[in-house]
Formats: sequence, structure tokens, C-alpha cells
Amino acid sequence: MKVLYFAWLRLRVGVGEETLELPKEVTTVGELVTWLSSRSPGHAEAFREMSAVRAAVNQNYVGLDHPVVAGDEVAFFPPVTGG
Amino acid sequence: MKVLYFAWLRLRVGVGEETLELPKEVTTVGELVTWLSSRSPGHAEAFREMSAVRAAVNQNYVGLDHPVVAGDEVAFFPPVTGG
Amino acid sequence: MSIRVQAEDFDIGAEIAAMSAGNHDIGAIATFTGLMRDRNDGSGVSALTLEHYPGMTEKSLADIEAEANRRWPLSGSLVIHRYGRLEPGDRIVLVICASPHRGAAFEACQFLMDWLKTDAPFWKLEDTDEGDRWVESRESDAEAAARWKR
Amino acid sequence: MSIRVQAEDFDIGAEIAAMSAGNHDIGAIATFTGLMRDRNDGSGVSALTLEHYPGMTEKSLADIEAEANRRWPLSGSLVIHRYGRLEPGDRIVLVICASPHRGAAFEACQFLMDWLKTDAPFWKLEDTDEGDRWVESRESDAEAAARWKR
Repeated sequence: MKVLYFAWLRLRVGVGEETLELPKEVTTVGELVTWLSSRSPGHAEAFREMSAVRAAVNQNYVGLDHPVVAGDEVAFFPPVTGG
Repeated sequence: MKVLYFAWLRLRVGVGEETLELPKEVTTVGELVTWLSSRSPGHAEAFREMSAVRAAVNQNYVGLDHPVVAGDEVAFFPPVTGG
Repeated sequence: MSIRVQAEDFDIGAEIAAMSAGNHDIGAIATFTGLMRDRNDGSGVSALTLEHYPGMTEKSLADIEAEANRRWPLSGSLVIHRYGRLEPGDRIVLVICASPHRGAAFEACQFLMDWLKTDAPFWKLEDTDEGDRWVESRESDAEAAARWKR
Repeated sequence: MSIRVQAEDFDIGAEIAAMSAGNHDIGAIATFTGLMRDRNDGSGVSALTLEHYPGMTEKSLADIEAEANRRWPLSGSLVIHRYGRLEPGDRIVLVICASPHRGAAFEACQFLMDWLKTDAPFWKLEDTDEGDRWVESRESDAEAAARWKR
């Protein structure tokens, strides 16, 4: 699975992209967040306030209950501020 | 008094501008219309349907009850269609 | 703030650049350009002649522009309206509104177009398939202008 | 219909001309240009870095543009959004909507900007008097987008 981070989430995690082997018990975006948060203090800090985090699976916005599978591209980022 | 005509009112009257000596009994735009209508069949035709005629005195939109005096610039034209 | 009534064409990009040059408080520029269509009310139209009332037309546009600047916090505004003979595809009118934020720029630009359509003394004579024809005012334009009445 | 996500600047006049060239059914072209301001939320801002999500950003803009074309009868539409480092006065975003009539062009242009603001994956990092700062999303932008929800 490819996981992408943007803006301040990228800075907190320390990288913009990770390629990860998904544990069997991780089946949703919310479970992925919990698992990622356990991997480093930076990850934990990035996901500390989930109300400020948006998620996309395969480049579509999704909620935390959305399923994830091995081949997915999952991205986490703050609310957008373009325009 | 200078009287101006635009668009199809100009074509019906036959000129775009007239300089006129105002009779004493003409004190409002409406009275001016009645007096002008008596001057030629073209004038009468131009003012036949007053719902399709707009008036301006000294370049401000006015109603038929608006006063007119000798030095005024009075204009008659159809509803505008610019833009 | 400025208005121009002219026979000549205009350069939209140059006008936008001139308005924003050196003013770094502008965050938003909304523009509207009206073009001559080759069809209207079911007829082919090969040319358009725009008549205006020199003096009152400029005054009317300046009044409308001043009202827009009273209602919205604009950093700049411009109205250019052409007169004379135009052909399909030709530019007729340009409105530009600049503001720190986009809401004001958009609304002021729409307001200017809506009021200009019902208030500014211009008249269109179309050269159509069926002969010359004075364009008639539209109820929809009156309704568009009415929503800004106070 | 087209969208472009690019580091380079754009030429508004040329884009408008390209959209209207040869199409004489276009009567109305509305545009919006977003520029970088030198102040934001009370601080001086000397530079802005726009980050985006290559792939999803283009997809998101294309989706929003397709929705605008479903809702309004547009003759043409264009969205250009820049990324990378920008300075005060630089152009950030351009939206152009062309239609036979002005109502559709104006509304579609506003819709595209409102949705783009809340949906397209871009993030602004400001270089301010008080140091670097990620721009926060605004409630007013969410409200502006919400009025188009169906």
C-alpha cells in the first residue's frame, strides 16, 4: 500500500510517501490511522487531531469507515486551501 | 429647448435632434409629448405607444409628470438594450 | 474607477494587468465580456449597430459604477462599452472588478452588468436574415436588475 | 472543457481569445483571477508556496468542471491553477466560463471557484513576518460552497 502525506501532515510524519505492508487486522481508513499512529511519534502527532485531517483512497475523498486493501493509494492531508 | 430622439423614435420623427421654442402651456414631459405629437405624423407615430418610450431631462431618467423649462435637454428613446 | 464609451475594440488582458499593477492588496479580479452572437431570437444576425446617447451614456455608466463602489469594497473597477457597427464574435462590453476577496468582486461585476443592461442608454439595431430589427428589451433583464434594488 | 495544473504563469487575454475564437454562439464570458496578496490574517506575507497532490488535484478539478458543465449550458470552460513558489501580485488561479447568456457564465464561474476552494487538493504555506504558516481553511469558504449543494 502507498500512503501519502501533504502539507503539515507531511512535515510531522517526516516523509511525503511510504510504501507499507498492511497487517491483516487493518481493513478501514480509521484502522489504518490507528496503526500508522503507533509507528512513530511523528505519525502520532500528525494524526493527533483527526478533525483537521482529510483522507482519500485512490484519489477520492473518503470517511474513516471506508475500506482499504493492499493495492490502494491512501492520502492524508489537512483541509484544502487553494484558489 | 433641445429635444433628442434615439433608436426607432429617431427614425419615426425623422431627425435625431430638434431645437424648439416651448409654448407657455407646456410645463411637463407629458405635455411636451402631446405638443410634439401634434407637430407631424412622424412625431405622432413615435409617441403612439408611450409604454415603449422612456424620457430623460438633462440626462436623468424622469416620468411624464416631470417639469420641463426652456433651457432643458429632453430626450426620448425606447427601453435600452446595451450590454 | 473608470468608464469608457468607445468605438474601438479593447484588450482584456491589458486592462486586467493595468488594474492590478502594483496593488498587492488585490486578491480577486472578476471580469465579464459580452460578445456579439451570430443568432438572436431565432434569426441569423450578420451585424449589429450600437447607438448611444453621448453624455447621458457616460453619466449613466459612471453612476452605476459609483453605486457598485458604494456597495462593495472594490480596489478597482472598469466598464468599457463599445458603440458603432459590430460583427459576430466582436467584443461589445467589458466589466472588471477587483477586490481583496472574491465575493465582492463577483457580486459587483454581476451588479454592474445587470444595471448596465437596464439603465445605460444603448440601443442595438440588428442586421438579420429578415432585415433590420431593433432589439427589444427583455423581461429577464429587468428581473436580473430588480434583485439588486434596495 | 479543460483544466491545467502548472508552475508557470498564464495569459488571461490569450486564454479568453482561444476559448471564443470562431465560436459565434458565445455571448458571455465570465472570468475569475485569484492573485497573491501581500497581507493575510493581519500579517505581512512575502511569499507563498502552493503544494498539491499530483493526480488527485487534476482529477478533482476535472470533476468540478464536469459538474459545472452538467449544471449550466456552457460553450467553454477552463480552470488553471498554479503550484510552487509565488510572490505578492502573482496570479494563482484562473477560471473562465463561456455561454450564450451571461447568467450561466457568471454562476458557473462562481460555482467553480467556490468548489475549487473547498475540494481541490492545494495547500498554501505562507512566508510571513512571524515565520512560516500553513493557511487554515475558512468557514466562509465552506459556506460559499454549501450554497451550491444539491
